Amino acid sequence: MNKIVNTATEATKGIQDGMTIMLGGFGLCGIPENCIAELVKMCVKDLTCISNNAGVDDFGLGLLLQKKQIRKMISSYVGENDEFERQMLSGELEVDLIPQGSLASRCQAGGAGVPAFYTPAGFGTEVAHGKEVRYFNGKPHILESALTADFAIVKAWKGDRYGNLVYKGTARNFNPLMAMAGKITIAEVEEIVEPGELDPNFVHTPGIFIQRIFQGDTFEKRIEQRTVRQKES
Amino acid sequence: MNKIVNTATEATKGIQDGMTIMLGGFGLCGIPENCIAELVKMCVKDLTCISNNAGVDDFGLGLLLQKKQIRKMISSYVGENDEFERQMLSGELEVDLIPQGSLASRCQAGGAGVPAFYTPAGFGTEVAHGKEVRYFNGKPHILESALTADFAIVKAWKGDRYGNLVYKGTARNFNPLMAMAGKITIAEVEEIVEPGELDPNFVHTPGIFIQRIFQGDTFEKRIEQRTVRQKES
Amino acid sequence: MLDKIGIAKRIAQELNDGWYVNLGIGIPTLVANYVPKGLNVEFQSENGILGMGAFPYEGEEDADYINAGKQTVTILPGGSIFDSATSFAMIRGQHIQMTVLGAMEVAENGDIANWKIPGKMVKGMGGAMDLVASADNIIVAMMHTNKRGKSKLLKRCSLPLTGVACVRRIVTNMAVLDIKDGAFVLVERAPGVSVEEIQNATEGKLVVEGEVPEMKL
Amino acid sequence: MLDKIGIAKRIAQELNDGWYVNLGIGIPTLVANYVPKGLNVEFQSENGILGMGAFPYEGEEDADYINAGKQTVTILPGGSIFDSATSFAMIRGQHIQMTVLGAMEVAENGDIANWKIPGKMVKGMGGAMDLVASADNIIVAMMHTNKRGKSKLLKRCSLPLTGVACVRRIVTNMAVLDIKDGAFVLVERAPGVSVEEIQNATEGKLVVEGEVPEMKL
Repeated sequence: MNKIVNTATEATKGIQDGMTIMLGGFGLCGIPENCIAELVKMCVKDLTCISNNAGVDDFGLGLLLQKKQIRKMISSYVGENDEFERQMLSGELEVDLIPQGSLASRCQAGGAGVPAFYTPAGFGTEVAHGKEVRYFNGKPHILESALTADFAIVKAWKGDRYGNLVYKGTARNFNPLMAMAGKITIAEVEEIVEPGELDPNFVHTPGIFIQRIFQGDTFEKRIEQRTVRQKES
Repeated sequence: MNKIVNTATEATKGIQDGMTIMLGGFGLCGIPENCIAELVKMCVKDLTCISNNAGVDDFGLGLLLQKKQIRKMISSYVGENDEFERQMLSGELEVDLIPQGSLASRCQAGGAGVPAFYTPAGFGTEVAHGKEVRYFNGKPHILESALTADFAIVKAWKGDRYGNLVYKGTARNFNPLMAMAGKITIAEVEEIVEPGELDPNFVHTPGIFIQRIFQGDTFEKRIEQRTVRQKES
Repeated sequence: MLDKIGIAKRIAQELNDGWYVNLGIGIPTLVANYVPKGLNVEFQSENGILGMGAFPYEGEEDADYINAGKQTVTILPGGSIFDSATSFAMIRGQHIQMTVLGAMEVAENGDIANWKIPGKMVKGMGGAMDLVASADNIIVAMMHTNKRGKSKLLKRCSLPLTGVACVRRIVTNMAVLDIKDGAFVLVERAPGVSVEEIQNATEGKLVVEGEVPEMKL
Repeated sequence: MLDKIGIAKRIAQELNDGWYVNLGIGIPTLVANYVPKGLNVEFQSENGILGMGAFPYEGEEDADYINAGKQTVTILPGGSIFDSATSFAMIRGQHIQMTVLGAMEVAENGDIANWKIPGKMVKGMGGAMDLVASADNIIVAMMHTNKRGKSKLLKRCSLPLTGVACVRRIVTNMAVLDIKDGAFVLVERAPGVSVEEIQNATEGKLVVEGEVPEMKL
């Protein structure tokens, strides 16, 4: 098996106007920056993007928002992006806000062939509008459906040509879940390693979920909130 | 946090007649042998055991079946245990056979606070009797409910006093899922290590799911089907 | 009257040994700084950390280690990292013993609103809806009144809800209150704050039973 | 007439480069030995392995590395290990391109029975129900008739079902047949086996279109 492609251009081949794209990451942590830059270059538009956040004004998915390439966002939290809020409040951008845990589980369900499941999150709120309510053990739950995507784009730390991936720290977040839910899943990694270098016991995403993998050119890995403490002298 | 107990006796304290117990393992691989031996010693009875298999006649859960300590088994495959088949066909033992993937997902759902989900597995078969059928994308699915247990007992390779676990090879199987689904979860491990020795990036079961952990006295790790090839000379 | 740190200190008294705790953004985050000595408590961040530690030393910050507030953090020995589905399995599956979060409004029946002001501000619910729908022990940390002096403890929430009848306890700059039988039950007064002042700042039904003690911080 | 190895060899011709394949216990397991040269195929075992390799050398067997048939196995470079839920996510989520399993009965509409003989034998369905309910490309490997010479390709299954209308292709010791529009469509004959012999050994509706080629092994 050799799923390695050489560039983000090759990796994103086939992404077209109007498609649904999942993108891993939490805030700016663990986002597929190289593919996002490529999507900007491609000028692909009318995208439905499924991503926990929408980046910031000038990084991450914010770059696609600036260029108005996104028709609809499916996210849980968009508080860091003023342009997003503006487009949403003005009605230019369609937005489906869903609870973070439901978002994670809906992607996982999509990848796992589970079409729907019940969750307590969102009962009695706007999120429940139009959704079936059912009681289990006396507690109300709503029916949530699986999410899938034409393309899922994830960012990992290391990967091999079989598509096996490991993530570093909290850059894991939604990546392993979305990796499962793409009809085609693209992985951009900081380092391609030889098969066998990743311990099979500690692979985070088995290669079966990945169709294309490439080593990103550069990773800015911008920090959103740099919080530090001083060393005591 | 210190969840270490010294013995299987201490670890299994509180397990009583009539309780529901989940036990990790696939065949004889990754089963909590020390706790099973303890359950035999305790003579606790009328148990409902949730476990993918039922061991063999003289090892694993077979030991509890011999002593008639199990009232009901919830499993997916029991083909390796003659005593099991005898008790089931004679009606002494109540048996709920469920598809292996549904079993895995039902345990995971139990641990994850998802009360029910839809799966295609078992539609049109005995497994679907009495269960809701619903079509998604034109395909029939049945509604399966979450499984939980009074105690879940899992077997891991290494663990620390926080309850963090790593498994070795295919001894992982149902263990991480059942670990999530016990009201009290007991982990028996081959080796207790110091906090920090397990790389946080590669912990299989975060300690939050574990209430008690101990280092097992002995692990026989019996092989069910020893298949080998000869070295070419 | 407490400041934000005072509120955090008071909430820290709610902690018990061996608990796993999820702290929301803002005042709740401060609670981690005031864990009573001798208590072992683990903090969960819903983006995928258990055993969250202090901020990194300057120069040691790593973009791959952040908390749910997107702040750079460290991880303690004995901690672990996991994906978002596993994280919310912990939350939805009630493996977390205490959840602290901020609110824009709380109603006397325990409803909470904290994610949206229609037409004005929409940040999204993040993990808050999962947290409040799942946990038994939801503590709200907030100011008793908003910037215009209006009560945030209401008969009914006016904003879109985050969760229904889920708040157990509220710690404000003025008081500790429990939700019980459709009312705010006054548990403690902030130092120097009278029952009458609390009454005046509370729009929802306030129940005062006997002598109400002053907080000890 | 083929033996078990012949059946396995014929099924191996169904493989395509880059496929992930789940092999059941028995004849299906043998398919792994006959992967055409030059094809990269990965075998999944539902107990949690991708990239399953050969049996270990004598003395190197490890109780912690088994396949779904409980046999000691090895794992290849580029393989991975995962829990049972992830394993069935691969299966249910249709990430596996081909599934080969045994059967006691197959019906002309594609129903399959392979897990239970009421009152006599109950081994359980294991992962078979998940596999047949999910995959598009289900291939059954079995003898055309049972030990008493009765056809296993029936109008209707007499035994409790494993799955409904799910089998795509059947490879027996006598023939290759596809399920199409409620019938067994004869695709190939085993070497030296006539259409008439296959017809006689098939209880369900058999469709024979034109000249039926002999298998090439």
